[in-house]
Amino acid sequence: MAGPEFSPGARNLAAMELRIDREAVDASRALARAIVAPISDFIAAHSTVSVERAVARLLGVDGTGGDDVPIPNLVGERLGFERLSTGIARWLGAGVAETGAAPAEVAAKLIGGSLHAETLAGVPDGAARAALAPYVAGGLARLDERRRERKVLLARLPQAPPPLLYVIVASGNIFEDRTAALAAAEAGAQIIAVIRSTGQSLLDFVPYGPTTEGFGGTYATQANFRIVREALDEVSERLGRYVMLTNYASGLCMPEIAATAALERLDMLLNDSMYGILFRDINMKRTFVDQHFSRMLNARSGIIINTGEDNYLTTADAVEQAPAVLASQFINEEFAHRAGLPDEQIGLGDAYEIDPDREDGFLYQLAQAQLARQIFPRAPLKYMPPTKHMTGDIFKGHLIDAMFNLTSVTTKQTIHLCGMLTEAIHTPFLGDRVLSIENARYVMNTARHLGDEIEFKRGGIVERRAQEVLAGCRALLERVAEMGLMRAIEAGVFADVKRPADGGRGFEGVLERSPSYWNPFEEALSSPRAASFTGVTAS
Amino acid sequence: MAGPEFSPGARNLAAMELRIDREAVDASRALARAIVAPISDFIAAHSTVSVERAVARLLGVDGTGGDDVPIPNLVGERLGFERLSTGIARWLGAGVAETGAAPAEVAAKLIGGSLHAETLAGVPDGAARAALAPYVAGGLARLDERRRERKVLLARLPQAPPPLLYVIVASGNIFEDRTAALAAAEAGAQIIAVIRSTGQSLLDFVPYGPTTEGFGGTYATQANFRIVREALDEVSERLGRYVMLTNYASGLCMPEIAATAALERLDMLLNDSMYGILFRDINMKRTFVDQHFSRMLNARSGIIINTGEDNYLTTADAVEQAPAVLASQFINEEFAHRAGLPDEQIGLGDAYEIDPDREDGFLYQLAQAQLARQIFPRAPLKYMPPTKHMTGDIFKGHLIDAMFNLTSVTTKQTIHLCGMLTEAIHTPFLGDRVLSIENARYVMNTARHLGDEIEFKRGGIVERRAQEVLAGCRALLERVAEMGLMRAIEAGVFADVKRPADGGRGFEGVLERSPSYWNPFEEALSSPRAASFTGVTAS
Amino acid sequence: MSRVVKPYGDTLGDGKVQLSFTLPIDWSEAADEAARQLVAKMGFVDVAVAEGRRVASGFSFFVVYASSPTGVDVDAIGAPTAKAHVLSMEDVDGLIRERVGRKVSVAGACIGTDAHTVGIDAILNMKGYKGDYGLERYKEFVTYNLGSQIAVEDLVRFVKVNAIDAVLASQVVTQKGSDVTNFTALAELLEAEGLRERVILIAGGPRVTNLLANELGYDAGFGRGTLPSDVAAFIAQRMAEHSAA
Amino acid sequence: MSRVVKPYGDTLGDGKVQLSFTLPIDWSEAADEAARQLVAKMGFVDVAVAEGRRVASGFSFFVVYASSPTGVDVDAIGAPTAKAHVLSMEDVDGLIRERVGRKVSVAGACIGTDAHTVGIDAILNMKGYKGDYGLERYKEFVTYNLGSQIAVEDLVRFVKVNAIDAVLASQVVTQKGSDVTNFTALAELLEAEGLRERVILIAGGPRVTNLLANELGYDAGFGRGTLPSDVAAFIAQRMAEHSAA
Ligand code: B12
Ligand code: B12
Ligand SMILES: Cc1ncc(COP(=O)(O)O)c(C=O)c1O
Ligand SMILES: Cc1ncc(COP(=O)(O)O)c(C=O)c1O
Repeated sequence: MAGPEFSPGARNLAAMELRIDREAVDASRALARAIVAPISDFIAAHSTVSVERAVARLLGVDGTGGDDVPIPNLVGERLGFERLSTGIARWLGAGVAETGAAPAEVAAKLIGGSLHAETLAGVPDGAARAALAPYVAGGLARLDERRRERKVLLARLPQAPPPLLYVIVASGNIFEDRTAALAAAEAGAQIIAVIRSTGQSLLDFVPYGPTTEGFGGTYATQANFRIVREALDEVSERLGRYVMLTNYASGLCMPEIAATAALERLDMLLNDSMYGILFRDINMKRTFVDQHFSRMLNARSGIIINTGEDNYLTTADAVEQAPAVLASQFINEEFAHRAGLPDEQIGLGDAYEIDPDREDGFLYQLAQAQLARQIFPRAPLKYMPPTKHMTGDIFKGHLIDAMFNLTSVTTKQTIHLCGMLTEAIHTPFLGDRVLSIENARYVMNTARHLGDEIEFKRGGIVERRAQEVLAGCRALLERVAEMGLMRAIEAGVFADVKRPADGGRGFEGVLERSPSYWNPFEEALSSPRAASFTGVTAS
Repeated sequence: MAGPEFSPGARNLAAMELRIDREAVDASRALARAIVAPISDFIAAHSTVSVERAVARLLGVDGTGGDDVPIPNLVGERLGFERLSTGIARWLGAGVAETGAAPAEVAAKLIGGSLHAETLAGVPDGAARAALAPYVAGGLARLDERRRERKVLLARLPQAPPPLLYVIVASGNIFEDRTAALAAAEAGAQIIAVIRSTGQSLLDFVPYGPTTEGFGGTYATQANFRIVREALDEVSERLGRYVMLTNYASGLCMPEIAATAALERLDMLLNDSMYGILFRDINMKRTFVDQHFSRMLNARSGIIINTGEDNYLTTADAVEQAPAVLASQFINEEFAHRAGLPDEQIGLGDAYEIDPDREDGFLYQLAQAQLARQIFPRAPLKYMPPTKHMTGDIFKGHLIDAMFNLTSVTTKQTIHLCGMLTEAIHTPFLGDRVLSIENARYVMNTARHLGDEIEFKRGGIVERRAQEVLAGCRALLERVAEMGLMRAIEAGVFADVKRPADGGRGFEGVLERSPSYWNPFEEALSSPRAASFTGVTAS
Repeated sequence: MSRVVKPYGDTLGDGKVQLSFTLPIDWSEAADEAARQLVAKMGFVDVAVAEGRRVASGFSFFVVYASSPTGVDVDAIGAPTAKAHVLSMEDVDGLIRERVGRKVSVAGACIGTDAHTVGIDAILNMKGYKGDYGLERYKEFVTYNLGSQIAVEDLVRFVKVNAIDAVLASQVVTQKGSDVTNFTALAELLEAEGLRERVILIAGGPRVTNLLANELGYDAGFGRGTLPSDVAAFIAQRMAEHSAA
Repeated sequence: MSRVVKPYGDTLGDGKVQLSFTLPIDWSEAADEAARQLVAKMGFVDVAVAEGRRVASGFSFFVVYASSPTGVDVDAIGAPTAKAHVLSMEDVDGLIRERVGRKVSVAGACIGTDAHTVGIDAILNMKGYKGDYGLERYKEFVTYNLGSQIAVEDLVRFVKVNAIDAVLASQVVTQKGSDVTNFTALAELLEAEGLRERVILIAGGPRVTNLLANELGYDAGFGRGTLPSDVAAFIAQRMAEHSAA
């Protein structure tokens, strides 16, 4: 059921084809495969505390215990690394077999102390697995049910054609965020991102319940997901078009957030295979293992992932970083395919971050956006707005956003993050969001078919720039393939940041799988699909 | 000395050629010639009070008499229509012959009553002409001197390349206007238009001295011209680039304003062959005669005329009116050639007035702008900003202006009137003007070479639209040629306004030339050039 | 009952407002501080100067965000509109036929030196505005459109000679209060000529509000986005009342 | 001597200001009037609501132009800047060599949960900002860049252990006053640890002004567009004074 419910638009590329070196594209894909393959082997041999907690959540374990520590964390701690290395499912299954109670109760008993891990050690694996089987089936059924709901809603309440207008709400209070989300939807937003508080990505647990505080956003919690999802479902009915919801997975809890997002029918998740490593100093092994399982869950629940290439551009020069962005897109694509994500669910990122005062900067942006469009024709590309060069001059900023909007509609991007004229000042006000949506709607309407009307001069600035970026990307991937991805990151090849393989946050939560390791959901989700998809790109 | 000092830019058209029907273009030009020819005959047989007053001014007659009536008007009244029909020059010449005094003194004597027209009647034409000859030479010399000054300044203080950024100042007080003009120039403006008060175009005299009142602008007076010209000359030196000055000729005093503008070295003048008729209900015969002589003066003084086609678009639907705009451009071009204006001095008008909420409106604008660019390759096209659809939403307005700026740089327009985000609210504030100039500078820089980079799809929306406009224009001109221009205007063919041939303002000021009519400046200015220029277009 | 509201940024009651303005001083960090203090003196709090820069010698431009402690009671505001509950063209004609019993004569003009006729034309011409027919299209109106730049004297003379029922004056140029000046001149001259009581006097233009018009002694005022039918309905209902009385 | 200035529209002293804001009410003509009255209550005159429209159920957006009677005395404003008269990199190093006689240690961090390191990196990294070299490039500075999301406690411990001379704290996220909270926490903890006197304490970030920093008990504050050399010069001169004393 590979995301046919999404129509990232059978994009008409006929119009504005740039001549690019197809051989370089295929070579880059092959390189990405070579780069990711060894990481996959590492992933296959490891798990993390967050992966295991996600498994528990899918089995219905939720809630918090003493001083607000989430039950999944308490169970994990109670079992300890040793036992977790065989998989949390095995222990919960044993508990079910032993007590006949549901996994949630088993978890409670374990924490409460009325049930001891020692006693469960005796339960034979076979019995544990058998006992857990119905709950595993139940968990998968819930994911599939949410996905079916989305499919039905999308069929009945079709979205307006892409670029899909995406705005953030970030008041720091989930209830104000809900108000903001509804207003934005009415104004024409098709995707709402609820921004989480600074620092959440460094928490090794998922906060619980509705939250009304945070800086630059409020927490990503299952309750907050539900509050906004329900509000958006209502407004979707009222507007006659389905309004999507998204949040962030990246961080120390990628698998758990992927699980809760699936349960609350989020439609997209920020989920990058390297962002946490490079931009949050999260341990690379932890991130690689976490992103894989979280993406398997995304795949099954029909959630479109959004990758974070824009981050390369906010910290360094956008013109220089263009090849790195493309290289990262190839790597993200490969990791995604291996987790079973079809192209239609891979929202590769890019951003409009070239210095607005650079002559012909707009042509460079066109070149890069069109290049991505041609190299990833079926991917719902995620196009980020100008941010770094936005200043307190909201009038100039509004214009830079307009040129970004024009680039997006002309190159047929799919997921369009609306730029805010107040980007340099504050998280968006309700009025800012309206102005930014109106900006996109005006520009995209008045220039709707520009992309179908024009062709680029052969050998002109635009075409030469595209060639140059592609060549640079290939060279970069060759270097990485030689060194190996982990060594490359240690050496600071990406975004000029060096991260030691065994340093960074969350390394302690990486588990080597014991031979008897068992993760029933991974089993269920590693259908032939994953394989077949890597196949797809080969062809 | 046909305006080689201007570089409307040896525009590189290679890039973005639209395929248009060359035959239709030539046919339209031929039709324009056929339409204007009979009007030329009419013009040749008539003069107007304003033409005669302009002659007086060129001979040095200036100042005001009792209750502020300008001396040129007083002389005209004193002589009366009967005598004026032989040309005011003849009488001033006779006066000079009789008294040996300069024309200004002669005028004073005539008004004061110390000299009587009756006595002058006796002076033989030959004597009158001979006596006036040195003053005629002096008048022409002043015009040529101003032009030489401009030429030198432009060579020493070259302008930035087109589109030349043009802004208006309209505080209603010439001294605030000067402040505004200087600030605008520093911000990057290359042309300053001092807007005159509402209603001046209906005055049958040119106000005198510096003025600090008016609505929507202050009066066009020779003193006001000088005040701003001097300030701009200073700032031009400071900035190292020549800043141009412009005002309006159209109205009841086209020839006089052309004369004073020439004397104060204005660089451009709004001067349309039909605007006064259609949009100010000024008698058509008056306008035709006035525009011709005023344009002869513009030609000699190297002043670029700006025509007013934008007015068709502010009063009716811009998509429907496109053919009328093009037709008017052909007619204005023909009238201009007949007055001796070279293409380099003919700033034909167009405007960005298509409904911003119309899908693909931007493509229509591109089509029309590019069409004009190709049909009038050497003309310094004057591109007017969106005005009609501007609202109190300054944020949206700023974006519409941005798309206009993009169209202008892409189609290589020459004279670019910067749109104001506050267009719907008030005459521009100093800050509004800065934002609007920054808008143009940002967009034109970031998309500088877009026009050289793209080609339009054959048979696409843009190309089809251009064909359609051209065809419509040809059909319209055919109709007008059949009816004759005066009848066509009476029938309301242009802008849906009907104007009777002998109705409207200023008709009483139209004079049939007596056989002995004499206008020494007309004589001097009707060099073979005029002819040769109509020739040019034929080729 | 009262409901006081404040500007809304991203939280109810935060009072957030955006301001921009130019100051006639050269830019410096001190200029930013001057802008901050100025906005604070205006009564705002949490003043943040988001942008401050030189725009020309002697001039600086600022973009400021701040919170206003001021609120307004929205329930205390009577709807300040002259727009009667909407009537169709047929209803208007019907109303006039029944209650007035004769055709109603309407004269419109863009007065003073104002030449912006698009607005008044939108109200009077057949074609109308935004798909809403103009007064000329109504059976029961006899409409005269005097056009642009009509001196107040000429308009009043016309009203007298043609025994006009409703006088429609348009003003689009508002610089230096030219609109108020001309509107006032018209009202006073009608008064002086003893015609004021006899006519329904209506002002219109982008800056006109019904409140302003009333202050100037007009029966009604119509602003931005007025539809001809709004005006037609108002005239018909007033005429009906008059005849009733 | 005093020079009072007001906002400038197109005429000296006209006091023209542009405002925009959202009100939590549905749009209607009454809403426009509410906006007008609100701005009038704020103390503005000649209030013109240029735009008023519905943006969502329960919310309306307004663009307003008005005149403010308020002026500010620009001569009463001391330049609120910590930017010493500019010194070249050589001058700074020279000053330290001569007047301090030892290398100066500098520690910078983006404190709290703030991860916006671009700003502090611009000040510290070799590369610098806008062609102006960062502190690492100076011979006489020993620079430590602790990076992002550094807890105040960790920063203070580092300062103690390494006997740091100048502490540079960055805050870019300002929502809900998180910047002020973190800056204050740092100042207080240094105080508590008895380190405050020993160090030069500097705050920075897009919203920071020198005035604010001083209020928070910092030696200096640097905001938008700061260049590394501004900071280097300030530190060098303070160190020079200290050593002098
Ligand atoms: C079109 C236009 C012109 C055209 C006018 C053509 C014509 N025949 O009308 C031309 C090019 C000739 C022109 C010239 C000038 N214009 Co002009 N023009 C405009 C423009 C772009 C649009 C006005 C318009 O047509 N609006 C559309 C109509 C439908 O809206 P409306 O007038 O508001 O009418 C509606 C309502 O107000 C109401 N209404 C209006 N009148 C009445 C009357 C009654 C009785 C009723 C019931 C209702 C009613 O109903 C209408 C339908 O809803 C505006 C800017 C803008 N975008 O608003 C500038 C503008 C009005 N012009 C302006 C000025 C200053 C001038 C000039 C002096 C110079 C210049 N700067 O261009 C000259 C002088 C003209 C003169 N002597 O008056 C200024 C006025 C500034 C001010 N506030 O004082 C404006 C705002 C532009 C600017 N920012 O400088 N202009
Ligand atoms: C780049 C960026 C990011 C990057 C940061 C990468 C990195 N490694 O720094 C990424 C993508 C990771 C990011 C994430 C987030 N960001 Co962010 N981000 C920005 C952005 C676009 C630019 C900031 C920047 O780099 N400016 C360039 C530098 C050079 O300027 P500067 O920081 O002002 O520094 C100068 C001066 O201030 C001074 N200075 C600064 N610090 C110091 C320190 C000292 C001691 C001295 C002397 C001087 C000094 O010197 C510098 C050079 O002149 C701004 C928007 C904008 N255009 O400003 C938003 C912005 C800062 N981010 C914001 C937010 C809310 C976030 C997020 C919470 C979610 C979101 N909305 O994106 C997350 C959370 C991150 C976290 N945990 O803190 C908000 C903050 C709102 C507020 N006022 O509270 C902003 C304003 C965007 C917005 N409108 O929502 N962001
Ligand atoms: C891929 C990705 N994940 C997560 C985030 C959110 O950042 P944080 O880690 O601060 O929550 C971002 C924002 O830049 C991102 O690009
Ligand atoms: C050709 C032309 N002349 C003159 C004017 C100035 O108008 P007015 O007659 O009101 O001075 C305009 C403005 O639209 C114009 O286009």
